[in-house]
Amino acid sequence: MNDMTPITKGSPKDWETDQEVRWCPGCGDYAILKAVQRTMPELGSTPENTVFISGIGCSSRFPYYMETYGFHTIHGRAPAVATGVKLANPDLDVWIITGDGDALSIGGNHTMHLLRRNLDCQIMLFNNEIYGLTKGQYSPTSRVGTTSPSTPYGSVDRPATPCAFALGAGARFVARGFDVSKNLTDVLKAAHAHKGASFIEIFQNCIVYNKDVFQDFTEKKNADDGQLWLENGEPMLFHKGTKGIALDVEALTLKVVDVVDGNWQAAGVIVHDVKNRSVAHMLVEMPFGAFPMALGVLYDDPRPTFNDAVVAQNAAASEGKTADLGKLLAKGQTWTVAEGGPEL
Amino acid sequence: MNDMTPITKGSPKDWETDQEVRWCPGCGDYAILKAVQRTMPELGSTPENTVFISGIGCSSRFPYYMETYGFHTIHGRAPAVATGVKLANPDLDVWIITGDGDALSIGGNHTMHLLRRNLDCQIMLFNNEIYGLTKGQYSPTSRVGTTSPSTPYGSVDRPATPCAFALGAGARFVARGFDVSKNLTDVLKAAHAHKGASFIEIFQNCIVYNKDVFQDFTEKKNADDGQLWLENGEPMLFHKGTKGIALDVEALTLKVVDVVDGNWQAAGVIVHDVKNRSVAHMLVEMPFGAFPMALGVLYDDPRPTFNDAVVAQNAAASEGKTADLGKLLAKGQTWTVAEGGPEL
Amino acid sequence: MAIKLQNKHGLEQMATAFKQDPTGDRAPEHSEAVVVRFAGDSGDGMQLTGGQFTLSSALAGNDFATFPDFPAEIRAPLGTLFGVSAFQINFGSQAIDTAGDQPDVLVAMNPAALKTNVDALREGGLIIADTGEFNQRNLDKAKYAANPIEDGSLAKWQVLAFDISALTLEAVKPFGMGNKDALRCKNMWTLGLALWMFDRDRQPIIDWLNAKFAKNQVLADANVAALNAGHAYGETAELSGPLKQYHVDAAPASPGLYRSVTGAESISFGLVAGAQLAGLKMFFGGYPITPASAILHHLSRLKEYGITTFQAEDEIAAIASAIGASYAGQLGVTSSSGPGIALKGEAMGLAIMTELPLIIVNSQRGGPSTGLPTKTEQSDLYQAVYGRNGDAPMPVIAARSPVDAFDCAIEAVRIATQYMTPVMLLTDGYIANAAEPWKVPDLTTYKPFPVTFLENVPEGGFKPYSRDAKLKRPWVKPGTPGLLHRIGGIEKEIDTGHINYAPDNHQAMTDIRSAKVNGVADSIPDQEILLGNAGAKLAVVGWGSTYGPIHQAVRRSIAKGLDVAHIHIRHIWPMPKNLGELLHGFDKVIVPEMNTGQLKTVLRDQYLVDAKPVNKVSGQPFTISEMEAAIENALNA
Amino acid sequence: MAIKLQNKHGLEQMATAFKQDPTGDRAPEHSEAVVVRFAGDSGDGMQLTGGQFTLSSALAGNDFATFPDFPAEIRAPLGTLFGVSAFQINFGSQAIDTAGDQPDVLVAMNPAALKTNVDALREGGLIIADTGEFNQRNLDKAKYAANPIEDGSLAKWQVLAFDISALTLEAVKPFGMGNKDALRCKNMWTLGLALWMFDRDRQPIIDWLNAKFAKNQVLADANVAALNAGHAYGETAELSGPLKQYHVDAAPASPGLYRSVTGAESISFGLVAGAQLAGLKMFFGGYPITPASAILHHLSRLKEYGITTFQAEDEIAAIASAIGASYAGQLGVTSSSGPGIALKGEAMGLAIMTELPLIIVNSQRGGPSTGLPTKTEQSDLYQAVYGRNGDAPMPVIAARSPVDAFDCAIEAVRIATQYMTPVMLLTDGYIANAAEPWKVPDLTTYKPFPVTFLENVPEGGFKPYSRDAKLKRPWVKPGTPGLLHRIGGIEKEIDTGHINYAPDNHQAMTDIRSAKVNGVADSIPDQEILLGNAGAKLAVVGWGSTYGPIHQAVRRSIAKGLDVAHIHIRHIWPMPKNLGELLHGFDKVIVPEMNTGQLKTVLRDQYLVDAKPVNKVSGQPFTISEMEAAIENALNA
Ligand SMILES: Cc1ncc(C[n+]2csc(CCOP(=O)(O)OP(=O)(O)O)c2C)c(N)n1
Ligand SMILES: Cc1ncc(C[n+]2csc(CCOP(=O)(O)OP(=O)(O)O)c2C)c(N)n1
Ligand code: SF4
Ligand code: SF4
Ligand SMILES: [Mg+2]
Ligand SMILES: [Mg+2]
Repeated sequence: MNDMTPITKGSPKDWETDQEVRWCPGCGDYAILKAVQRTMPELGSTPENTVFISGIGCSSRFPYYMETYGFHTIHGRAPAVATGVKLANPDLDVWIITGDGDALSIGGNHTMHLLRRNLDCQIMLFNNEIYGLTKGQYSPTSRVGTTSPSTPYGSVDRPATPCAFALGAGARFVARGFDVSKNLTDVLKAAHAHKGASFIEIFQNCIVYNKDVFQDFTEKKNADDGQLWLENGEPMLFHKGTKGIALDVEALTLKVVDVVDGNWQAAGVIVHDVKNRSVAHMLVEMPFGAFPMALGVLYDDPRPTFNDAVVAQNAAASEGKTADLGKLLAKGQTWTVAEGGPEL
Repeated sequence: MNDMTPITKGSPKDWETDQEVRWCPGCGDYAILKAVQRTMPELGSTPENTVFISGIGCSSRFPYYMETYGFHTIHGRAPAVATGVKLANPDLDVWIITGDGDALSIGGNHTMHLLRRNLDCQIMLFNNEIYGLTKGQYSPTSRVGTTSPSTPYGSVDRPATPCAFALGAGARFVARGFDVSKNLTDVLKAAHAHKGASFIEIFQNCIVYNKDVFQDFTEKKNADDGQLWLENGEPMLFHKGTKGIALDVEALTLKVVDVVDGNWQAAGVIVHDVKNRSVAHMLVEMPFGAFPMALGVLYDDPRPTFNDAVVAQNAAASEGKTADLGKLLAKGQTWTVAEGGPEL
Repeated sequence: MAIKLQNKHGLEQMATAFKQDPTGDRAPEHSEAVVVRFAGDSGDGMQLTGGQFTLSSALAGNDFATFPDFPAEIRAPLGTLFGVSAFQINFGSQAIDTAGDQPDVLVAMNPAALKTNVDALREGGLIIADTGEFNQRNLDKAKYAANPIEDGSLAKWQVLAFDISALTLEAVKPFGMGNKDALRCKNMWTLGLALWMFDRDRQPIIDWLNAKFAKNQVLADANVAALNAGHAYGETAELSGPLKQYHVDAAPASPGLYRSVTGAESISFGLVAGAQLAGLKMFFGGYPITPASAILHHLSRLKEYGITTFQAEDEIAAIASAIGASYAGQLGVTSSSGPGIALKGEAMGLAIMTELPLIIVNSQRGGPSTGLPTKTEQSDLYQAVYGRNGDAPMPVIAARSPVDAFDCAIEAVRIATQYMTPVMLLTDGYIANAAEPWKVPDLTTYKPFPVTFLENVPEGGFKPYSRDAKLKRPWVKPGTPGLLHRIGGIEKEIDTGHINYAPDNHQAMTDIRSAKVNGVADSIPDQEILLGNAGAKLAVVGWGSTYGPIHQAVRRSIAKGLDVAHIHIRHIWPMPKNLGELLHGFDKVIVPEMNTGQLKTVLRDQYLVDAKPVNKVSGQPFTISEMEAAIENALNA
Repeated sequence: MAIKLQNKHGLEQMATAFKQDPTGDRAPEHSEAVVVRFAGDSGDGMQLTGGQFTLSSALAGNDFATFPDFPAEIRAPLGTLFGVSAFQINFGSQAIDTAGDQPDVLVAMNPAALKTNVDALREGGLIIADTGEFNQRNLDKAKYAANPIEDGSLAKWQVLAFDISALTLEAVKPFGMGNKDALRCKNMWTLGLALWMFDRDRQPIIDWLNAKFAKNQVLADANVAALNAGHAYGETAELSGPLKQYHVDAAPASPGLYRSVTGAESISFGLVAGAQLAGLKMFFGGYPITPASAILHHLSRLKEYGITTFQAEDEIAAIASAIGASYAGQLGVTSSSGPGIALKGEAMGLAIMTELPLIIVNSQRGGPSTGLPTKTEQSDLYQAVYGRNGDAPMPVIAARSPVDAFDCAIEAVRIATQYMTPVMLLTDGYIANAAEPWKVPDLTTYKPFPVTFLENVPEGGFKPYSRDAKLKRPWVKPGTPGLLHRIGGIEKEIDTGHINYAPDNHQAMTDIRSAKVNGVADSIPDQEILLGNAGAKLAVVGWGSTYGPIHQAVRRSIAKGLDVAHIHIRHIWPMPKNLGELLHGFDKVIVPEMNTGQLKTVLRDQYLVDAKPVNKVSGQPFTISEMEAAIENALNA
């Protein structure tokens, strides 16, 4: 390990370990790793104050490749471990790396409660809609009809929508990106800037077991139709600004509208407000196909964090008290056996 | 047990067991039990085809008091047990009884996945915002600042909103009621009529450990201000029809409007459409106080059920095949050792 | 005393329980030890009554042991059999190790309380009953065909039945409370009577009442009035018959400050002390479960001791968060009972693989499954020693009493931090709830074992899985420059801690993990014999809360001239180095356990000694007489 | 053969492995058993090659055992050491019980494959290497300073190195595929060569290739061409030196239809057979985990057998759903590996308390924690027998080989349904993945054990916890009129099954639960001795997949004249009734296990027999020679 080399800020290299990266050639995880290593130097946190915590899965191998502190825990439990780490040392910059199975199947409960409590950390969910590490069984995000070793006749259960789940759990920051997107670093920066639990779903290509399931919007040729990149304060436009998202005031649902000569106001295109929770709910549930895929920062409305509240309460409760255990034991209803008392 | 007495449909008595009910005197659970026993005869299911499945908690004692089949399982796992029961015998009418701790704390993951898969059953979540059975610790639905044996200085984590969680998990039926409400039976009937997973949050008064936390809307004197009973196709009116819920088209959020001489159209009051998911999201998250508590059937838009899909796939996959294991074993790449072959 | 005057049969019994004092008849009788059981409706405040009576026994200088016996239900309907709550105290002028086999006095606040408790009362014992509650409705609820007070079915006991309800209402009338509130004072009336019976000073209780109801003077006065009325009733009633006063001398005790402590309290205090001796802050991740919750409750009030308590969403999150805290440099602690501990098994493996300190407290209850949540048992020893996937060795310690739990908790912290390993601390429902007098320890007498975190790159470079003489790996806090590293649950490479699947490495690491834990034995004292001699005809080997009954039974047996010894094991894994040799020295070995024979398995496996199980799995502690019988059987076998 | 002509040292070795055939020099050499190991990059299709070579061995009538050795990574970067995938087969004309200690032939498709596997090759063994892959980039990745093929570092082995890549490209040129696809045919070229070496018929493989690539004739033809080219190369190369053909005669086998089966397959088939014998539909609740997933995969293809497979959200939901299905009247089955089994502990307790049939399959892997997912181990026996809260007895069965797993699965179903109890079936990564020839069983020879559900109120009323002679309670399907009842995890009242916290009831129910499980011993055969005699000097007692090496080693030892016996235990809990007496009959007992000594604990506890552990915890099976050495040591000790 090159832990010894003095850290010169500003270079992605400083965030790379000497460990051989063990993903399949062509796996989307490589691109995400690079994006993170490109982003870290710009966040102002130091490698020694950064901790990457993961569960189990291909994605969860991530910490071994980051020259920071890292904990590759057990399947589904990374959020719980992270909660202990952050409460024990709130100064640490905590990143959770997880997969669609790790975070939403076995780990769903911990993900939910971390979001509900609003622990200050970043959760990067690598969604490849499959169990990669265990060789390709379908996952809770796999689409209906996914044939896999455990569903030879196709899966029948309705998939979860990670961002909808996150909002339902009370998330205050929800964003989306994908492995090879150049915008991924911006999404990561926004997530890091958000104080509280930042939930980031990253569509990731598992080229071995679920190849190209996202190409309908990730591929260059589909970008115009398929990608709706949201910018706070900007109108929800896509397809080179010729289409937009508006509210159908009758049906009280979203709809796609055509924008003629850039006059989006006329078309009633919604201006993205990252603090609007109602719209966020609609955005994360827009059915892909009829709608583009909403990407970028979908929702960002901070609330007090769990760790701050715990620290504050610990401090307030300790206010003016001394940690004298001897005194504590001697307190309350006690009695004394005098020297004169019966001998042993 | 009076299992032997011939069942004469139509009487709540037939759904009562001979077991002593063991809740604290005055507990809201009694009222819910009565409401269920009043409702059952009207649903057309027979006691022997009905199964009540619960986890652990005061609420989870429920099955012992219902003259049906019943399984008091382990903490948080009722939805998983119910999934096995329903898949093994889809003809059974499955009811899950759970609490805010059982369903949302330890059992959150199973609740989420049952809703996502859309197993055909009713989930009655008794929400008393406390852990009753273990003597009063705060729960994931307890409000910030709840002092309890485990939070002597008040709880600091942000509570979960059960119905929001359910929608985020993909629920297709979400309703609310409370223990002593006369409307509870109607809510239960609607839930039973919905094919698929029906999620019902029932506010329940734990008079010992969390007394009257819902009185702001459950008490007669607060009913007008506090209760918004939703009816499909009806305007969202409360306070004797003098107030209503409308959409703020600027902010794209809900707002309370005054209704002058019943002219709710003028006030732009929304007509409740149980199939409108966007509005459902807003309704379940309406902050109580500024808004009334949305009650009744908030959302009801059926989708194919998990059990139907499994049954159908099992049938399709078996189509024209015989269950001849001997044949199966002899299939594929086999070889024969002839009589003439080397002797043992 | 009156009782014996009336019932010849009772007399013999009595003699065994009360040593008579020659001096006359009118003065309080003297006795060595008395067992009193307060029983009533969950709502009657029997635990409070018992608690205060315990305090007064303590102030009277008696040694004592208590046994609260709650109903499983929170607050069952009034007057029901399953709603009965009882509190038993055994106090005396000699060392007391158990709450007593059979009560001498039973206070029954209603028919259900009488029904569920009277059979335990020894023949000739005294029943004090509130006739005010023996109405038809309550008799029905208690499933009494006829009123037992009147139908003579209580003939073999002394019965003192009178309308405590009415007397209480009378006493508190001046304060003009509603009937319901007024009757709430019944328990203080009863306590007052009990204080008189045992010749006790009322003042401390009165002070306590005034403090408790400081915000509501009326309530305070009413309760004090009830207390005094009960006491006065004793004096007057005395003139007229059965009720007599007796006196229990102070028990010999070394001078010093004493308090009463339950197991849940002393484990909490012990964990705090341990953390201080290690120089660490503590993180406690828990999820409520009976009877473990009390530890979470206690610690959540001690934030000023650098303790963060976290009520997690489930037991898995509780232990996982504690592991995270340990990784971050605090003392991670988690606590639960059987079913919850079962859920933590996988995560314990992670702590073992990553070699992080961690304390897992198991307050055992009746099993299997949900079992008997409010009853005590020792049936999780297998789970503690063997209950994980893979070869996953972990030290296990068991507390034998509320007071002992304090030192056990400190010992658990010492081992966890000195060896970088999770440690399981076993206690049970009995220890958790029972109270004992405790001579407040002088903390300065405990030797500190400060943790030193690795903060700089050592000679020859930093290796996360390098080891010291004890095979302990370094503990590095994230945030330390220059020592960045990654850990996880996959097999580790020797020294570097990198992922390694190589056969030789796995063999070596497996050996290291087991050698490290076995090495803990080098740091623990040799097994001592508590009573009797090495090489005796019979050794009674116990662990945990069977201590009391075993100790008393062995003491009595030795007094009877039997050649028997008592060995009580604190270190369940690894065991003291001399234990095998010690055990082989005895002709016979029996192992009484509140399970089907779990420690017995470990002993037979480790030492090939023919340890014979003596088992009780009823959710109740052994009685002394059961133990004495077991000893006789073993010797005669 | 050529090899021995060239290397005197190799000759002696060779002699041990190949029995020479007197008839001349040119004809294929004859040998009793050969061990071949195919090693290459994960992408090279070595498992496929091995599988097809296995088939051809089977068709040639050889007995065989295989050992696939996967990398932990899905598809590691090309050429890396951790990306190497290997497949070993031991085939012969005599009974074969293991995949062989040391390969005689190693096929190395790249430097990394050579590096990681060559040390296992016995001296004088043959290396076949593809020089086309021995370029600088791959040598670097394999951490070779110099090219081993050239630097003489392989002197003690026979090396046959040539450019398989080029030869393959040449062979498939006619089909005009891209380079990448063309090279994909390398493994078939190699297989062709191997088929020639061992004098095998190509046709079955060609048929298989045509079937496999039915949809893509070009691919089919190309692969067939590569196969033929490899075969042809053998014939021509023969003329010029080292490469020789040899022949392994058919092994004696009873006449009948045979197939090759892996443990995962045969457990799946066995569960299906068991369900049919019980007359039940099966519900399988699983969650993927290595190496258990294969069972879920197999069963999910067998829906027409009345099987519903459910991939749950986690292991807890998997077992809970299976319990629900059993409650509803189907055979509930769940399956996982160590870490997942740990999570199921609490729910097992529920199945024990509610006394429902349930099968829990544990495909053991290296531990603790995440451990070594793709490596084999036996370290979950403690967890199986002892790993639950409370006194929670449960039958445990262990399969010893892929073929044996079929009968074990049936036995597990029999016990679960005949006794209304959960049953744990232990297998491991080795058994799960290894293949054996299997004489397809005649299912009509298995005795059915049909389940009868209670459907009417019996004499004297319905009691959910009433019991038959075997202490089994009735199984009632929800939906049955007149038998409505409630069950749960709280202690049950005798007969009625109502909630009951009474001390006597808990004692009685605890005794019943343990008596019921112990009673299973009445229905299992006495323990047999597989080799050697009762009362021998030494008994080697094994369980599970150590069967192969123990059996061979004991056979050889007996042949050497040593007085040793082999006992292999299928029923881990309860154990056969005669086992204790049997073991006490031997002078010495050793217990070889791929753990730190877990069965040993059970034996010492149960029978107080001085069973000595022999342990290997490297993620690799014992070798026969390791076992022989252990036997010698024990006898000389
Ligand atoms: C307790 C436990 N259960 C199951 C497994 C097996 N397992 C490892 S990773 C995984 C799922 C991985 O899927 P995902 O989280 O989507 O990660 P990916 O490999 O797709 O990146 C499973 C089931 C395990 N290691 N531990
Ligand atoms: C595995 C496990 N963990 C913890 C417990 C203890 N426990 C029983 S019920 C309960 C919470 C009950 O709260 P809720 O679900 O809200 O039900 P309520 O009693 O309020 O109706 C807990 C923590 C248990 N029985 N099992
Ligand atoms: S299996 Fe899929 S997710 Fe895993 S490393 Fe390979 S490509 Fe990536
Ligand atoms: S504790 Fe609360 S929820 Fe439980 S029975 Fe009593 S009142 Fe009802
Ligand atoms: Mg995935
Ligand atoms: Mg609750």
